[in-house]
Amino acid sequence: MEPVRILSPDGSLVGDAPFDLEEARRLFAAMVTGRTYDHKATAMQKQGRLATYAPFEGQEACQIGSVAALRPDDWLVGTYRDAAAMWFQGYPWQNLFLGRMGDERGGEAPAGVNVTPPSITVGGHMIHAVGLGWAERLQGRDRVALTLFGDGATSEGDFHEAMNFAGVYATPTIFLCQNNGFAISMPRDRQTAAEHLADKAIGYGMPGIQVDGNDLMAIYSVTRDAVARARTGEGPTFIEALTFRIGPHTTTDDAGRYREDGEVEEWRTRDPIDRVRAYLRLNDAWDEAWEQETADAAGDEIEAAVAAAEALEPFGPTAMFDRMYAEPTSAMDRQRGMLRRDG
Amino acid sequence: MEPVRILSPDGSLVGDAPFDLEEARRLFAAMVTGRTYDHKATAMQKQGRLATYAPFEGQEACQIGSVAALRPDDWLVGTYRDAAAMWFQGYPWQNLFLGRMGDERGGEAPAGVNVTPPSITVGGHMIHAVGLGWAERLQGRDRVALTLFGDGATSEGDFHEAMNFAGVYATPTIFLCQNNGFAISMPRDRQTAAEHLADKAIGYGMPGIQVDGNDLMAIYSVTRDAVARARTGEGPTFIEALTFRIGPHTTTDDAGRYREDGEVEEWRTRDPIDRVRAYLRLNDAWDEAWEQETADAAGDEIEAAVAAAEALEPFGPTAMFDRMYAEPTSAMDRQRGMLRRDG
Amino acid sequence: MAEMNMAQAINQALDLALAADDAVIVFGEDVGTTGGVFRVTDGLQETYGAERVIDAPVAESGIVGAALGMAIAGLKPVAEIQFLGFAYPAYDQIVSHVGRIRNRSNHRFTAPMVIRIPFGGGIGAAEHHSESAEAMLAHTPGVKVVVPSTPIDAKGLLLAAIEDPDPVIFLEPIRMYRALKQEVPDEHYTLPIGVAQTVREGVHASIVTYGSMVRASQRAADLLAEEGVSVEIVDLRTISPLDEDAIVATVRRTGRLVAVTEGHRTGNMASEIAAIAQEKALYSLLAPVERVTGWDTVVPLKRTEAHYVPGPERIAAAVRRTLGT
Amino acid sequence: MAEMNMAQAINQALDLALAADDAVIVFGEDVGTTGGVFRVTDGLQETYGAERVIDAPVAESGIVGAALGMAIAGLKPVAEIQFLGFAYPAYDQIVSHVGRIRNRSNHRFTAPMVIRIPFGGGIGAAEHHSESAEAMLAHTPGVKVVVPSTPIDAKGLLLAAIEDPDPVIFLEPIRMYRALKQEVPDEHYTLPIGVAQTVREGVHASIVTYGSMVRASQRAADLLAEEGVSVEIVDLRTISPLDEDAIVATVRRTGRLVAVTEGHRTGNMASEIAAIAQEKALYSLLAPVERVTGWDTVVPLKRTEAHYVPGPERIAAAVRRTLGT
Ligand SMILES: Cc1ncc(C[n+]2csc(CCOP(=O)(O)OP(=O)(O)O)c2C)c(N)n1
Ligand SMILES: Cc1ncc(C[n+]2csc(CCOP(=O)(O)OP(=O)(O)O)c2C)c(N)n1
Ligand SMILES: [Mg+2]
Ligand SMILES: [Mg+2]
Repeated sequence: MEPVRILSPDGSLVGDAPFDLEEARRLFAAMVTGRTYDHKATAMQKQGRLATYAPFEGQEACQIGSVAALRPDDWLVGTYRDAAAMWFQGYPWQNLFLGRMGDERGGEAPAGVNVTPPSITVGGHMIHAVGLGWAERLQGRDRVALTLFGDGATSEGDFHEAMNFAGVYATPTIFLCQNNGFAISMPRDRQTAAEHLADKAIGYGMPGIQVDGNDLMAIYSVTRDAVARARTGEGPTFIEALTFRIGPHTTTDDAGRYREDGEVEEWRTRDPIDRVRAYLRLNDAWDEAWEQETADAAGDEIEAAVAAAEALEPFGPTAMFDRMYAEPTSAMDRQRGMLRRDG
Repeated sequence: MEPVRILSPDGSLVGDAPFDLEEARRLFAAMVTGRTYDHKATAMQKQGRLATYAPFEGQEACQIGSVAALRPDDWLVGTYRDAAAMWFQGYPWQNLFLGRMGDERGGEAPAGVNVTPPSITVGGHMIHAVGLGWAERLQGRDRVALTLFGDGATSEGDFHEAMNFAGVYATPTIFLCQNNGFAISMPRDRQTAAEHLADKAIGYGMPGIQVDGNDLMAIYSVTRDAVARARTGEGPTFIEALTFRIGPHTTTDDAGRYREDGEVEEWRTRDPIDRVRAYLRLNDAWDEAWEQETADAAGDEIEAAVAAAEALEPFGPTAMFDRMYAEPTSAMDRQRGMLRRDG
Repeated sequence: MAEMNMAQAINQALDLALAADDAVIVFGEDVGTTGGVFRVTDGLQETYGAERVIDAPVAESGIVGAALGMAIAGLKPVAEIQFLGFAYPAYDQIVSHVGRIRNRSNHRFTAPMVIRIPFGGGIGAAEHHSESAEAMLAHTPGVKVVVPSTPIDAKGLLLAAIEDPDPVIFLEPIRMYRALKQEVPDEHYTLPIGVAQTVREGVHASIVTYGSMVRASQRAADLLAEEGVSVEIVDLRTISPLDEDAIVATVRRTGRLVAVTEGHRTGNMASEIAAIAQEKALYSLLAPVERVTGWDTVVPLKRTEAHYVPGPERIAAAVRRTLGT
Repeated sequence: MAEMNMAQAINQALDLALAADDAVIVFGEDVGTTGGVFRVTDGLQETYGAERVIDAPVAESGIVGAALGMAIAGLKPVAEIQFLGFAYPAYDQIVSHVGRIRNRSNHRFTAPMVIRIPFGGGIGAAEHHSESAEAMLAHTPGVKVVVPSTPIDAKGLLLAAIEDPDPVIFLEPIRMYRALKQEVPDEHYTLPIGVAQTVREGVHASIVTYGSMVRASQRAADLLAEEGVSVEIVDLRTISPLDEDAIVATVRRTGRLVAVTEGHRTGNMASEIAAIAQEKALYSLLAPVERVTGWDTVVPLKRTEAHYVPGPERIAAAVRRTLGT
């Protein structure tokens, strides 16, 4: 199996560019914004302003490239490591920060944005994407659902049930596995004896594609094809994107315990953002000033989101009783009373 | 994918017989005994002497052929529909009857017989076979574990986790799927969109083989090879046996609701017992008198088991408190007391 | 009005819901072609088609998880798990996702869905077919848990569950599917979730229970009536949220309480009922609250099951203990 | 004797068990190379090799199910689930198989295994990382459930659990991993499973609790001591089977009881404790048993968590209520 690749690490094309230079610049800027958030969040965690954070540096092409192939009303169902994808599909940075601050309001997508809150448990969310897309189809709509997950998630029983249901009911679901080499400390080759994760698709009667996960164009292009199939009723697709997380599993993880620095350095040479920059340069669509502008705009956007999140009035201690049901049940009312009584 | 076949429905060989005529006669007799049990149990259920019963008529080659490839100390981990296999690996008919009478003593395999009680939940038991074989290897023994399950079971998350663990740890496990066409009313082609169940093996990096499940020789031969691989540390194998259950799902099921009589009649022409009889005949190893003798012996064996099961003294109502732990806990003691008090 | 048993009443409720609202779908193993292992969904696929009455592969976590996705996207799925003993593989989806999506998304995404599950023993079934693990479901935040005891209640409560904006686990006592018939109104009606009902009035002692134990308790009350003991029976009908007021009120009236469930003894609903009774009505209690329950053992097979599932005799004995007789 | 925290004490217990018995193996996600997400298994793979300290794929049901198979075939696996919130996918294996194999096989096959699970809140973690669903485990037949509250107890109870012929679920309060240090004896020792311990003597009221709530209760008792109230604290140490005698004895001594757990309120261990107390000691109770618990909500995130997990103030207030002060 040869992974699909369009853009070489040096910025040259080995296939047909799936979009024009303007779009390439837009997606470049989006990846930069994503990385700016990622670095900011890591820094804030060190300062104690955020709880544990799971960095996604290195996986920006997977997240921006795939979401670029969606329609604004399509569903996105991702994980704790998919902030860039969520944002690009319409989820506010502010809410992503809020969630990491331990504030439940961070879980709310704006009206019209069909992005579910990040899945913290590994494996459980993919089946939701199956149900979402299926329900759209049963209601006569053509929205599709893209679900993101890692190499580790493919070992969970729920991955299997989700893939199988998607195959059986031909649901409009795109399964995008960001194979970043590790599940915490477990390397991909100990996660499963399958030669490629993409091989798993055959067991569900759906196409399985391996793609260079650090190649924005390749990710976009295979996702676009999968979305087209899904939208026209041809069923689900499994995409394995080969990528690497540059950072630790989370800010509490010490990645040095299970991998070599050399591996990280090696992957840095395949950086997804550098690659698009090289492409733009080769095509006279990049200059220093624009890059600076882009970085500044990203910085401003992220800082504004932090400020907004930190400025939000805290909610009261009893709000938890009002979030569980449409109308608080008698148990919620009683327990709210007890908490009020005891403070 | 062409299913492995050695013996044609007309009794002629299309491959090399994996065993001699004497062994063929022994396995023929075992299949006859299995079917005798199956018919007896169905009849007894109608008379109210057994609880719900799941007949396996039509699947005798799968069960006898696979177990014939085991060593007496190997593990067998099967389901509610695998009585013939269990018996052939050393589990007494008497206990199989007892279980269906609603008597927990039926779950006990004799010392030295490594057969677990039938799994009633679908899917959960295959992973036990992974752990069993693995533990044998870790303890320096070369026992293998054969697990039996149906086409429906392949949809459960636990199937996936079992297959994946077996692949990752290269455990000595043989996964034998008796694809009998249905999971209760769900036909195989709605159970999964995979073209063949055997295709699922590739996702776990293990060999996947499809075999004619009504061909005793083919089943024996592919299981023997898988056992040899497992025993020598080469890891697990997945075998899909194409077969058919002639009877209903259980004695409370009305199979007419979801399948055509024609399908059943069609499969009767591929009966696994008839096929071996035809082979023996062609090879002058069969006569009417021997068949009668075999049938009589089987009948006697089964009747004796019924008599023994029915003759067993019932155990007391408080026995349940003594079966839960090695030593009854304080809770068991208290509750035994309450039951005694109230009768 | 027609005489029907609980299986028929549930079938009618599903039929009405499917007819009234295109968003309602029925989803589960063998619910379609064969009408369910208990025939509760009989005929529905013929009427509403295979896109609304959907047969599922054997994968309980998948069924519940897919139903959740459907519910978020605007449908009102009524999922079925064949037996409570097969719901455990779906428990992660229930506790981690179904009961939490509203909280997690701050009300943006919700789960207007029902999970129907036959449960309980008394029919001498195989292992795993007699589970009564409702306490763990009642212990699960974000879901409601409803348990009907009669055909009339089953229909009205199921329709209420389907219309509820939050997820409802609807536990159907297997033994009651065909145990009794009632005149059930043909038309649509709902019964309130979270509200208990006094199904028998009495003055000497109270029994608080639900599901198939209501009938066992009625029989116990009949036995006791012959002895001159008048027993009040409260059918909880919903075990999450609990109608605490109804529990407290009956204890205050009679001063004696027996809580009856067939779940394993430790940590079951009877313990919760006893805890509430002593908390809110300690000084009304003339005797300790008695708990009549299943045991902390595996539900035994047919030959011993009757010693596990509480019957009228054990319940009556407990009532007598509260009376000191 | 060395000063150590609970994480270190558990590590030492595992080390001793691995050294003493070749049948013991450690098995779970990230337990090997990286020594566990809480570093509880740190260094063990280096000492005992990757065949005895085994890193697992991300599949909790698989971990528990495979461990069961191993246990049946003669090993003594000590499986780890990373957080209790990730144990739900394994619950079917626990309830349907681990807790039943002995009964199902009439003692022929057994499950001498331990499932270690960090649990509980108080560290402001992400969703699913603060679960306290021990009540559902205590409601599960055929397993024992042990919860240590100190380093000394953790070591002795874990060694007892590993040597127990039946499956033990060993719940480790996350907050206590590094919260306090004790002088822990270096050598092998065990503490009895199923036996509670009075960790503080008092005369005015009793607190029955376990795990990290023992420390919160000690602090509440300190607050109350300043008010002249003397509180007895019973640390259950095992929640299945419950040491009912210890619960009843303390109630008889003080006449007032507060049961403290951080699990969701409905159907938790506090309800069970209250039910037992009123059943066995109704006439000793000078006030209703108070239950201080988590709520029937999702455990809230960092910003509100302190209002969910019981703290010394809430516990002290409950004690005061039992005293009518
Ligand atoms: C059900 C469950 N089990 C375990 C965990 C703990 N955990 C969090 S992330 C993770 C590894 C996931 O790896 P992968 O799917 O490759 O995603 P990645 O973190 O690499 O993006 C684990 C084991 C969890 N969150 N949920
Ligand atoms: C976990 C679980 N879900 C559902 C059931 C109910 N059930 C019993 S057998 C069966 C079908 C199994 O089909 P298959 O695996 O093909 O085996 P077969 O019965 O055909 O031998 C189902 C759904 C069960 N026993 N366990
Ligand atoms: Mg990964
Ligand atoms: Mg089948």
